[in-house]
Amino acid sequence: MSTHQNFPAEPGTAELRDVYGRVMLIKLTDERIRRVIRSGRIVTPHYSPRGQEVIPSAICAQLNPDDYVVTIYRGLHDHLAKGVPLKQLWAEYAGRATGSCKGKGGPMHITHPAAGVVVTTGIVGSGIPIANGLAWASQLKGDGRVTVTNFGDGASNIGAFHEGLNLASLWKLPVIFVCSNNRYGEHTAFEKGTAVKQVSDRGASYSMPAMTVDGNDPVAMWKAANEAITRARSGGGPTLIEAMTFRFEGHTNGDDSHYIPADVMAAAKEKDPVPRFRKLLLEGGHATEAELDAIEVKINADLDEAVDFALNSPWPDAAELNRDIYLEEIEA
Amino acid sequence: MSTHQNFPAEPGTAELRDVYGRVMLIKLTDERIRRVIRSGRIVTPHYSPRGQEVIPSAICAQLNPDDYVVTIYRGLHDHLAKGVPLKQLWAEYAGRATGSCKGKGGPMHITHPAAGVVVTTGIVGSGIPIANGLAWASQLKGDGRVTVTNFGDGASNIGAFHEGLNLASLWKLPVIFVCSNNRYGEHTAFEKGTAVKQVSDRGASYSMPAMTVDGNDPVAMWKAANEAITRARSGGGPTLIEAMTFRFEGHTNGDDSHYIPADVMAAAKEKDPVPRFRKLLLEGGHATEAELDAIEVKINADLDEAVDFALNSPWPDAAELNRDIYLEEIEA
Amino acid sequence: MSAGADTKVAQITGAQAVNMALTEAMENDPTVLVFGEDVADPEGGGVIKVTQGLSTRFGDHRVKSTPIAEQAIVGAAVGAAIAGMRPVAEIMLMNFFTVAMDQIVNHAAKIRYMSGGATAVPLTIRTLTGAGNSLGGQHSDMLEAWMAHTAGLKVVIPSNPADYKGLLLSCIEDDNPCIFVENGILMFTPGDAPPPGHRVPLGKAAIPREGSDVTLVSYGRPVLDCIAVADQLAEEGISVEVIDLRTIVPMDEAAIFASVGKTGRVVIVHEAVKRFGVGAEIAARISETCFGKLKAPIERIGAKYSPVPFSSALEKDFIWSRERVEAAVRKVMG
Amino acid sequence: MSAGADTKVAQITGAQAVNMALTEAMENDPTVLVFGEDVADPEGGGVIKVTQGLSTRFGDHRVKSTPIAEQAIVGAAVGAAIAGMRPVAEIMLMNFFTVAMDQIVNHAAKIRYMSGGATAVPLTIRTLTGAGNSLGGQHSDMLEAWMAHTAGLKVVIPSNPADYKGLLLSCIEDDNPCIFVENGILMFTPGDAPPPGHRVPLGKAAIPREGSDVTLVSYGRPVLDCIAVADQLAEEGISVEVIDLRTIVPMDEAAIFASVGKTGRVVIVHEAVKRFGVGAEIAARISETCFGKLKAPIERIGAKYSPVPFSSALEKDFIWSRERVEAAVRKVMG
Ligand SMILES: Cc1ncc(C[n+]2csc(CCOP(=O)(O)OP(=O)(O)O)c2C)c(N)n1
Ligand SMILES: Cc1ncc(C[n+]2csc(CCOP(=O)(O)OP(=O)(O)O)c2C)c(N)n1
Ligand SMILES: [Mg+2]
Ligand SMILES: [Mg+2]
Repeated sequence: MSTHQNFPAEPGTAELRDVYGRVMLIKLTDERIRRVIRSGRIVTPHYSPRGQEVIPSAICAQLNPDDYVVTIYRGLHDHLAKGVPLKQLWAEYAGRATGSCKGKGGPMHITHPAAGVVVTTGIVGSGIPIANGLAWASQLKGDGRVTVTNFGDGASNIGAFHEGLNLASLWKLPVIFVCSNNRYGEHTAFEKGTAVKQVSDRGASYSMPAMTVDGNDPVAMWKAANEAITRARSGGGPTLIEAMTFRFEGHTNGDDSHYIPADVMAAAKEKDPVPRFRKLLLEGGHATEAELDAIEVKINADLDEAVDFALNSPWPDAAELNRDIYLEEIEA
Repeated sequence: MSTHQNFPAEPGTAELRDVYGRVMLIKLTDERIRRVIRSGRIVTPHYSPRGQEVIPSAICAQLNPDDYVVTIYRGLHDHLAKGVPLKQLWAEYAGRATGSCKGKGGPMHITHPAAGVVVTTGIVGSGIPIANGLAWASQLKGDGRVTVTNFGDGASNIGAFHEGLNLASLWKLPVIFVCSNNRYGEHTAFEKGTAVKQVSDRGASYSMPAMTVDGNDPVAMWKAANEAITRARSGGGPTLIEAMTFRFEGHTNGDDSHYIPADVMAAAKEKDPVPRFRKLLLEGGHATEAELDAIEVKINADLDEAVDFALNSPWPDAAELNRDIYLEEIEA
Repeated sequence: MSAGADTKVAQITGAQAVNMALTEAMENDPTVLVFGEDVADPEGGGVIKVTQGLSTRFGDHRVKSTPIAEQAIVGAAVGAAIAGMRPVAEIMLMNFFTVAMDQIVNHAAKIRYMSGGATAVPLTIRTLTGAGNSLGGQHSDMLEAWMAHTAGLKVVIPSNPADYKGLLLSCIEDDNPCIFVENGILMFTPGDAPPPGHRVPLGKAAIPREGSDVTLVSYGRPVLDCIAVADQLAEEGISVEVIDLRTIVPMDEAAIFASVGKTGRVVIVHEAVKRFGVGAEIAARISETCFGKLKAPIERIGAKYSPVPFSSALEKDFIWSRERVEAAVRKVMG
Repeated sequence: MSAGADTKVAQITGAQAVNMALTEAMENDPTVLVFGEDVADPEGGGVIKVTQGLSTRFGDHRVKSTPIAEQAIVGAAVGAAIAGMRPVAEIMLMNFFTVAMDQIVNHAAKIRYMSGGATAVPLTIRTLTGAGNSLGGQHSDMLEAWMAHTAGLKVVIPSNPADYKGLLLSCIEDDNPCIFVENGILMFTPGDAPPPGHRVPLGKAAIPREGSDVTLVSYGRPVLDCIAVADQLAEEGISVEVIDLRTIVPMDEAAIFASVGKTGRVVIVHEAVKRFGVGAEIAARISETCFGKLKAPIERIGAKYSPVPFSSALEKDFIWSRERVEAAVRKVMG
């Protein structure tokens, strides 16, 4: 039974520091992953969440470990914000037996039930109907859990989005649909793929409360998440949150964002949520420079350890080819 | 090149008589089909459009023969309103070689390009994306054609609806989405499957002009169709029309509508569009009793002939099993 | 199953067997959920009444009618299964799998593997299909070959009411995702009712007729014709063994190879399109394993390489027939 | 294709070949349309730049980037084809077929038949897939067996740049719906450029190596390893014939049976999962037709019965390998 921790509707110092810690963990981990991939020590696709760190951080700081998170290929920020341990995450990126999925799934399918991360999908939109099933189970069991499912702006144009939001509303499921609107789906600009001004305008199609929020603003993002979580936990049904943001490092590794006009990218980078958040903490007296620097030092040390752990972990044994296909081992 | 016939925004006597002729053709054909099926002379699924006759009649009276219609298993009204010849239609119901699809498709897949009926699908929602392709071809060729695609209220909850309307709006396609809201999808009431009050409310998700209209009112239906056709032909893009109606004969043959409360059915039948239309013609001085009776006599004679033609037509030859799978005949 | 028993054993249809299995499963295990289009009692308990009574008995929280949205249906099953439930989702007709293939193939089938066993998806998808009713090209397809090609799924296609019940219960109780394919004619065909508590294990073929000259391998509705042909040819002294596979995945290879070891002659019969169908895999495996033991080329009977025709005149020649089975048996007999 | 020619013949990759074919097709026929996610030049002409230059040259009315909506993409192709266009739709990766199967299978494949020939759907769907790049369970699947089981589609899987170009042009010009499967590694692998105007007919296998001891039947990327094994074993005096099917449907049975008639020994190699894969159908047909001519059981090599693993350590053992092909050839040689 998930305890109803009561999080304040507006974040205070403790809450903001919590969120910031998650943001910094995401940013530094992403930067390290990109560096290690460039060095050739790990071969994997990677979809950088650089620029979108605040969104899951503000949400997950208000979730219990047993609340469910469903996410997508661009899921690193969600995984870390929800508490997937660094070592197992890194080992999965490295395809090792010690990874959270024994190396079988890879970064696009990170799963860590203890942290509530139960589905990471590589198919656009497909996490949405699955999130409904998780939430329905919670509703039936009365376990008080909330399910959060993350996806992009482009995903709002695929059938699964429509089917999923309609069902969630009909069944009043305790689920939160978080659309990170980073203005691009692969190389296609929002306007070229989406025939509506804001994704949140689509909530009306499902009689679902919906809001657009600055996903780079930790206070706004906290408040939006608080409202949606409170609604879901109290039986009020689903919410659609459209969090406006941007991605700074292209769609996937190797993508130089050449299709994004330079001025658009520059304007977006000016709104980089991380320095903005740091400034907010310092100016609001929530933390000192030294404290914030210490956070980074600690994370970097953890990353050193995790990278080391991953790269020195064994590869999965060939016998694994026959396991986890079914419950029973088979001769595959 | 489709000629731009100019139909008046409001129907006059000639227009109403035209629409009524189509309505009566649909009603009498449907009744005859159900009778012939009950008699055992034809074995086929049949999805009666009884109660929904006015919708396609008011639309198709304003279309050219080369305008495209895409419809569904419950498509008899659309086929007839758009001009599929009775004999070939009946022969297809009877599975004969002389049918519009040589007996290969059956009623769920009636196709008659000369009448503009190019797709009839048995999969809920699937005609919508196909209609976009037809309309896109017209846009590219500049042939001035309009594509009308018909579907039910239940179909507004499936992914293809969402994907299709979004694309049509983005590409400003000359297509009209006609949702016949008969309050049920198979045995499920509208409210239980659809998390929005009116299907037309979903137009906003695609920045698409949308309207709800009394589909049993020939004047209202005419005006709605006129507006949408004018918009499509003039390059103004798609329209979503939600036509409110009811089906009186269950989902398919054998369905006794036991899941519809008696008072709901009774109230709906009081709004039966056919007697209402007859009354309108008589009271408005558009036609005399004798004229209207003569229409029925003529249709019944045509039906006698068509049934006769169908039931005396040859069955498809076994060689047909190898044909029309590919352009080339194969050894199937 | 034995002839002459029909005076003693109660008769039920496939549809009744499914209803009994669902009822029993829901009684035994509160995590079993049933949902799909029109399945609850306000909607008549299914358009052919297969789920009638369940929502009244077990509550409309466990038995739910859904919107027409197969991705939402299978997705909800995947999620609920991950969260520890045992969902039984209904996809009204197998052709509608085509709009839910992503959830079935990319998710239900793969999630255990992709998570390295951290999560599991013990769901069952029931569906109905089959030719012979003039339902045409989009309402009759047998798509089990697609399912069988997808590792991670179990695929079950029963041929009689007792197996409908026993196999469906085994699917629901299995810890893996199972596809359970019902036939539009068998659902209305009576047969012996199984005893209470009856289970049929997944992966175990039945041998409704033993024989020594020819092996007939089949599953689903054609099994009935295989049995009829075996009985008929027995009178001529041709001894036909009929293997009813019951589950396509896992497949009871041992039963097939043992039989072929005896007979050396094989006819495979299924309703699905022959080319690239399940019969190809069975034939390939037999040829590989029983090489040198075969006295004649394997005969495969399946539907023609075509969409399902509407006209009954064409549909009857599109699928297998008793005559074709008989002719194939005579052919391999040489 | 002949060795030693590489000094004279220009080299192009699979991706360049596809781009050339699309350019030529659009030049030749104004009804050819190209669309899919990110395909137009403002979006970079495709995420791996396969369609680069097309929208600039032929206009953004004929070359369009689409929303992420595969049902909308294939549906638009179906409709445009019915209206007389020749759409070439791109589904970015073959796994995304799973969200568009209804349009592909129930509509593109069946509309000609269901309309009794009144309408036709001359579309081409291009897609990319294949293992070997650590893309994991949802980005690497080979699903051609599903397509081949569906009557009405033609299914094309080339192995070299010249065939990429020649076969894609044939698909676009064909009056039937064609599925054209590109490989994520071959798209970047150079090979001989074909002469201008080059076409490869659908349904005609290539025989890149002639031989008399063993027949290797393959298609797509494994063909390269089959050729390598043939060349290597030639040095030992084992004469291996390599058949590159190029099209799965229609299949060049004549070429296969002629070769098996010579060799009596067969190894089938494909990238897709072995069980219920295309190789089963090939093996079944050979066993049926060449019964008595086979000197050893047919060997089938395909991927393991599993989702595609992410870790390179597992992925390399999941699919075929040159070593496995060589071992199988030695095995059938006895
Ligand atoms: C069904 C499907 N179609 C296409 C793709 C390829 N694809 C992967 S990510 C992506 C863009 C998604 O954009 P968006 O939803 O905005 O999320 P973002 O990547 O921007 O976070 C596409 C098209 C896919 N994975 N699944
Ligand atoms: C994808 C799909 N799912 C389910 C069905 C089964 N089915 C046929 S008609 C129907 C109801 C459709 O309701 P609606 O869209 O309101 O149209 P109506 O039949 O009322 O005209 C259903 C569920 C189908 N044909 N296709
Ligand atoms: Mg995006
Ligand atoms: Mg309806």
